[in-house]
Amino acid sequence: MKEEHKHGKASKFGMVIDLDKCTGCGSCMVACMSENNVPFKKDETNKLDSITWLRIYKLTNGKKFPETDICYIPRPCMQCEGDHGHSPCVSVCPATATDYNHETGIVSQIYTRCFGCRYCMAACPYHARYFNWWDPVWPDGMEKYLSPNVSPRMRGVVEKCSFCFHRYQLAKNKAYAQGRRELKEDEYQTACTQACPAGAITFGDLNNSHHAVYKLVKPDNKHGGRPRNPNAFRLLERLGTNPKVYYLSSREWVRRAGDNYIKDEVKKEHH
Amino acid sequence: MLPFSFEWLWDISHMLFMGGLWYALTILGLGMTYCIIKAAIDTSKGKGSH
Amino acid sequence: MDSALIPEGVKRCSFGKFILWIIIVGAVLLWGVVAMLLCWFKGLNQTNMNDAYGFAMWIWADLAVIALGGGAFFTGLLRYVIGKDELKNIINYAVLIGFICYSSALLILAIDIGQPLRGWFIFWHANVHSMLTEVAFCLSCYFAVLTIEYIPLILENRQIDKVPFFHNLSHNMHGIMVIFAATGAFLSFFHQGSLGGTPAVLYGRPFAFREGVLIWPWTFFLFTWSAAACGPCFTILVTWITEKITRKKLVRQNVIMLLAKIAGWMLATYTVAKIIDTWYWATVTAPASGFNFMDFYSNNPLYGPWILVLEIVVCGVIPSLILITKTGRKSSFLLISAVLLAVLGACVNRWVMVLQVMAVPVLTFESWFMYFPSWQEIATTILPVAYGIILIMISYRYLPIFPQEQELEEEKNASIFV
Amino acid sequence: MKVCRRSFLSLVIGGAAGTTLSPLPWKLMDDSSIWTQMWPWTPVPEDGEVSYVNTVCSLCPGGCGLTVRKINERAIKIEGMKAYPVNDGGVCLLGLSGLQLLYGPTRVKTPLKRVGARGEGRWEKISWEDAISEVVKKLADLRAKGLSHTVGCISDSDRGTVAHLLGRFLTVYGSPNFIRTPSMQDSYEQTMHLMHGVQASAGFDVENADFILSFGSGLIDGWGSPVRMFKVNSALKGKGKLVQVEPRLSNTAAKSDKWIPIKPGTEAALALGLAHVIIKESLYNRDFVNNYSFGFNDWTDDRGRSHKGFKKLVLDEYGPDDVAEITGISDSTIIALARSFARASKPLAVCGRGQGNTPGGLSEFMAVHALNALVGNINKKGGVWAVPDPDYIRWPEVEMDINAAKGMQANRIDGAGGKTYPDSRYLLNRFPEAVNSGKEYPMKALFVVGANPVYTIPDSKAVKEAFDKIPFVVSFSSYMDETAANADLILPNHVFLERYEDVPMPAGLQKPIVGFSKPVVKPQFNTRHVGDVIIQIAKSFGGVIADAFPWDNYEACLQKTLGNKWNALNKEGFWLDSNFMAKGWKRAFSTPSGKFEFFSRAFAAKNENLFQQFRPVEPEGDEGRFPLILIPYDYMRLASGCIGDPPFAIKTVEDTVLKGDDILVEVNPKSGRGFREGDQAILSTPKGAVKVRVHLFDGIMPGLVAMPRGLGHTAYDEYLADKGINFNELIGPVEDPASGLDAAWGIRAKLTRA
Repeated sequence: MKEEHKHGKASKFGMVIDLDKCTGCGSCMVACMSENNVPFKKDETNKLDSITWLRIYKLTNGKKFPETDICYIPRPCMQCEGDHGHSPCVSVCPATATDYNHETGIVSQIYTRCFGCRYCMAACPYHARYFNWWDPVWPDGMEKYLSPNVSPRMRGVVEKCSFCFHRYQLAKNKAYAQGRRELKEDEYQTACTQACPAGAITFGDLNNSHHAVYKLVKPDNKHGGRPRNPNAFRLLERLGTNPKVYYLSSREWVRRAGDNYIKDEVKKEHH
Repeated sequence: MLPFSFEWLWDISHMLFMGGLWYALTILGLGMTYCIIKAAIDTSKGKGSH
Repeated sequence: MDSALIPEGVKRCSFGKFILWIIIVGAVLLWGVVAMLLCWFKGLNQTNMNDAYGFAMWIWADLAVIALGGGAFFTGLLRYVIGKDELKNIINYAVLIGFICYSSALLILAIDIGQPLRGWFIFWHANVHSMLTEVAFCLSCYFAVLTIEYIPLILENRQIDKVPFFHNLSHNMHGIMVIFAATGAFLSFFHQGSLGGTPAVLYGRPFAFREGVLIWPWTFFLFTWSAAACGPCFTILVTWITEKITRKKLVRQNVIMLLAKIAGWMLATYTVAKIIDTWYWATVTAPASGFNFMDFYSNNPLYGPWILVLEIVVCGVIPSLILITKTGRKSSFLLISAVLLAVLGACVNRWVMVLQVMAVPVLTFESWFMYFPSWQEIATTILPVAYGIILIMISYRYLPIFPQEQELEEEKNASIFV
Repeated sequence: MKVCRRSFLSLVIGGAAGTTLSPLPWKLMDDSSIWTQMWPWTPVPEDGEVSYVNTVCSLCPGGCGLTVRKINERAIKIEGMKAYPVNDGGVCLLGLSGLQLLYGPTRVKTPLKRVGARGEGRWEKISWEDAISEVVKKLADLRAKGLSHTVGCISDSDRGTVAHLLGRFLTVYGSPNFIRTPSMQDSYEQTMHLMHGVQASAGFDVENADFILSFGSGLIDGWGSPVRMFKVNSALKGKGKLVQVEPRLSNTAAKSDKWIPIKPGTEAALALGLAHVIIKESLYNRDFVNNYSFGFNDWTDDRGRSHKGFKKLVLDEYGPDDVAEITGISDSTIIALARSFARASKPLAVCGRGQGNTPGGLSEFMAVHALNALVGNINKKGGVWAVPDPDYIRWPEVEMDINAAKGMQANRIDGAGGKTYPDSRYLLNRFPEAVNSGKEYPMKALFVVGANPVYTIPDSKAVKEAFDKIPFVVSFSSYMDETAANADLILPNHVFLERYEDVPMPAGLQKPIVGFSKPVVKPQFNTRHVGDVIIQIAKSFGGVIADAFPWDNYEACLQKTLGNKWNALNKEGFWLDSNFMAKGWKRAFSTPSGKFEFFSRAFAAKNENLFQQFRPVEPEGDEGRFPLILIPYDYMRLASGCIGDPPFAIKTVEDTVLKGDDILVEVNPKSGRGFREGDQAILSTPKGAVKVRVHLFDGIMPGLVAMPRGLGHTAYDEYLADKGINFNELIGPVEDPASGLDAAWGIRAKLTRA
């Protein structure tokens, strides 16, 4: 493994979110929105038409007072690898508007190619994909803060978290200009990782054993990147989507909430 | 759809899929062309006049 | 002018009455058109769809009309390729119904997509691995086939037929119809199947996901099969309705019987296959993703096991039993009930495979998603029905759709005079 | 006829076929899709040169360092400043949304003068010169009539050059009525004053504590400097413990190692109960208690009266079973908690409910601080530090004329520092009542700077009434907030991204830091720095008032004030006294005894029963009529201070908090019987009744209703206004008998079907 990436092997960017540290404060959501020119509208309380590339879910353990517990789970796009890039959404897109980048492991979305059939949304079990039901409208003057690195989307297309792919491109350009082919770990970080005040998010290359993400979860890259850290888990592991977003929690009920289990089934912890 | 759109790959999936498609389209196209040409010829021969 | 266009030897209602009905149905059509324009100009915020319900009523309507339009390809296959000659007496109507269904499906798709002006990207930038691409290609090609099959019928209009070229063209097209029909059957097989594959390849959605053979999930075959079974049932149903409205026998009962019998056996075998598929899914596929069977049918206000019973027993087993038995087919009431149930069954199946798929929560911390369509969605879904009725009215009035109509009419008159 | 039809048909069909085969439809198809890809109404952000500007955030008392990314002259993204001592790269969602405040529709773009009725929203644009001369005319008029003391100023801070300019102006003009908006800072300052004998803020060395016992402080819900506290919480994992005492499962409670639900308002009793166990089991720090404290043992005052010492008092009155009875926490839990607290190597007890936006009862603060004293964790690593204000503002003493001197002799309108509350500095909670009753004197003019009292002060109705009574209200707000909307004149300040300003002392930090805001972009509108406006007003007066302001403008004043720090601040963005160490125990206490005082002698004489017979601050209202108790809760995603949530922030609010325009209140399913999730209800308190929705939540103690703070704005833009209910409409202040500060933590309430 170690040797492979040293020779410029493909990266597999992934994220580890420590749920023990995550406070559900919402910084990641806003960092994402302002980095990626995500629009907003007057009423955003219907979460089913509110575009949040990164959404924080609030989980409860379902127990009565005072045994109750809650936990927040930030959910960006999982950048599913599926089986060799056969992520649930990529293979279904009829117009090749979303693609699995084998160089980075990132699932892209081409807004100008998408014609809005929403098949990918039906395919995504994480509800990580969002449709522009409305034309984006910024109040007069507010379009001044729009970033040129991410194009604002038009009505009628699907959008989603890109792991701030433009930051990867900018970092890559910078590195090339300096005559380097490889990126250092801190050169490419997503906006949410950077903003998280609790330091709960770690981002890096899961194929690189020197990167913090690798050390945190110890992915079994021969088996779709299954985590070997017993406190690490992925959402809906059993579906075989092989997400590149991992969660850490010391609490059993939180880890168990990450997946479905049939009645009376005992969770098999990954050794 | 055509070999010069950039999604095109000369792989088995494309050959089977697009092969099937173009095969069907060809049959329909040729079928219709045949009918039209034959109808034109027939008409010039005076067939079908009541 | 009007009477000159009506086929020879048949009686039609007065032109005034005809126009009156066109206006009435046209009003409904207009309502749909308004909703359609709203969707196009204001966007899909006019619907009650949302990020959990990216696929909703329209996709169901699409799948349902395509399944029911399957009568055209299957009857065509039986008539032209397999050689069931009697079916020539109903094939025209089957083609017309198919044409309506498929054009409606295409129209609904054009409304359903967020960027209709880019709709052609599905062809140009085709991703051959997507079931939807296959659907789009085969659907449009098959629609071309249906058009080709419908054209000769138009050319047989009394006035058009007088033009020698058109007469010849119609004649020639009839001549090689077997080739078109065979191509149509081939295309239909794939797009009906691909529609079945559309939900079943969603391996992130355990309610829909099915295993299969090679690239095709089992529902690929099930959908084709059910379209072949329920499509002809729909043809029979619409024929019966048309007969009731026109107060005339239009197709001989033996033709209906034959089609019903074939459809019955298709439905029976389909139902058996569907039961096996459901059983395997419930006991092997879904549990592998951590889902209990009842997870899909509880904790929500609508979807319970009743829907499975409705689809498989009430709309599968019962109509199959009626249609495969001679006594069942002979009773007009049972026959019509059976085809009605079969049609309903196809609709329920498509509903479940679209809307229930969206409704079932997959993440453990989400709950069921419920949805009710907006009036714009309802209006645009009714639009094709109105359009279909109008097209049938016009076609029935001016085209020789029912070859047996004249002789049946004469027989009836004769019997009166006897 | 026949030919005609034939040619017509041919024409139509041929035409159709011809058009189809021509390139025209294909071209149209292509062009129309290209058009959809660049619809003229979808903005295309302009690209340009990238640059970064460092500044400091002043949207909340947290004082985080920010790095703003710019493209040409446009600020496009706010990020946390790396290596900044407060937040080191992290940033909260309000700071991240800062550009929406800068470019947003809520900005007041030019000076405005009211033309309609108050709050009607009809304004006339006026020039800065007219606006300033109007203020000067009014003030000069009042001063001439000897009414200079009837002019007040409400500000969110009393630190830094802007606050000092305001204070200086009031002094030289002749009014004692500079009022800082209330927060836990008031209670902590008073605790420091009484127990340490110093004027200082409480700083918490949370980074080095290994056992944090929080009495309802929302350590990760926005208490103190929020980003710093997040970092502390993360660093604590595996290294130390956090115990949260609170009736509701807040985020802090959920993230703590142990959540101990407590009957609200009884926190002081718990602190004293813990003290009981610590003293009884001799777990306290003998060195500190014996050598550096006063009042632990029984003592006799100057007049020879004997008083119970802290030890006897808690041993007599606060046995674990008594406290269990009061707090609802089992005695075994109390004993275990006391032991683990006292045995930890760096235990730290903190209080100030939620984000600390309300001061709270003094007994509670002193009881909790007594715990820190018992374990000797004062002015020590991992403990509570008394942090004096950075003293870089050294302006010459003002020279007062006779008018000023006379005005300054008047009593403060809020009674702070008066006979009843000699140790309190500001009591804004008493202001509405004082104005409405007119007992002291009528207020004639009011400046509001960096504050939004109409929204943030409890009993909104009374606040509104008080504002209506003041004939001349001037708001310096950058945004059309509730106070600005109810003002007569708005003199809009630059927003923090457009101005220079020193931002001293982030809340709760144990080291003196001065942050430095500097303009990231040029002022976007016709606004002026409030510092400049004050200087200009002063100069217009001439005489001693003008003389007190010898600077040309604010920037000159700031540069002069900061002196040799100016360059460092400009470069680094902050100035940190890295040599600062809290004073050792020998020199730390300036109390009459020179020691840490469990009882301040002077204070104890008046407040004998402060700890003696614990009586919780009773919530207002009759239990029979109002069976439930309404408590507020603070939540990072809702800014509840003077700044309202910008669109991005409000977008993150969950649908269990806000749905449509309806606020959801949390109720335990046990107390919410008969209500289903999301049901509409009427929530009433003695202060009023509002429509809410019910959110059934197991994490809240039965008998309570919890409502988030930060909603119910009536001003601002359509993204915030009219959403939910302002908690302050439902609660009134409860005066703490010892300090006069607002000690209300809740109010009796009733939930009925809508």
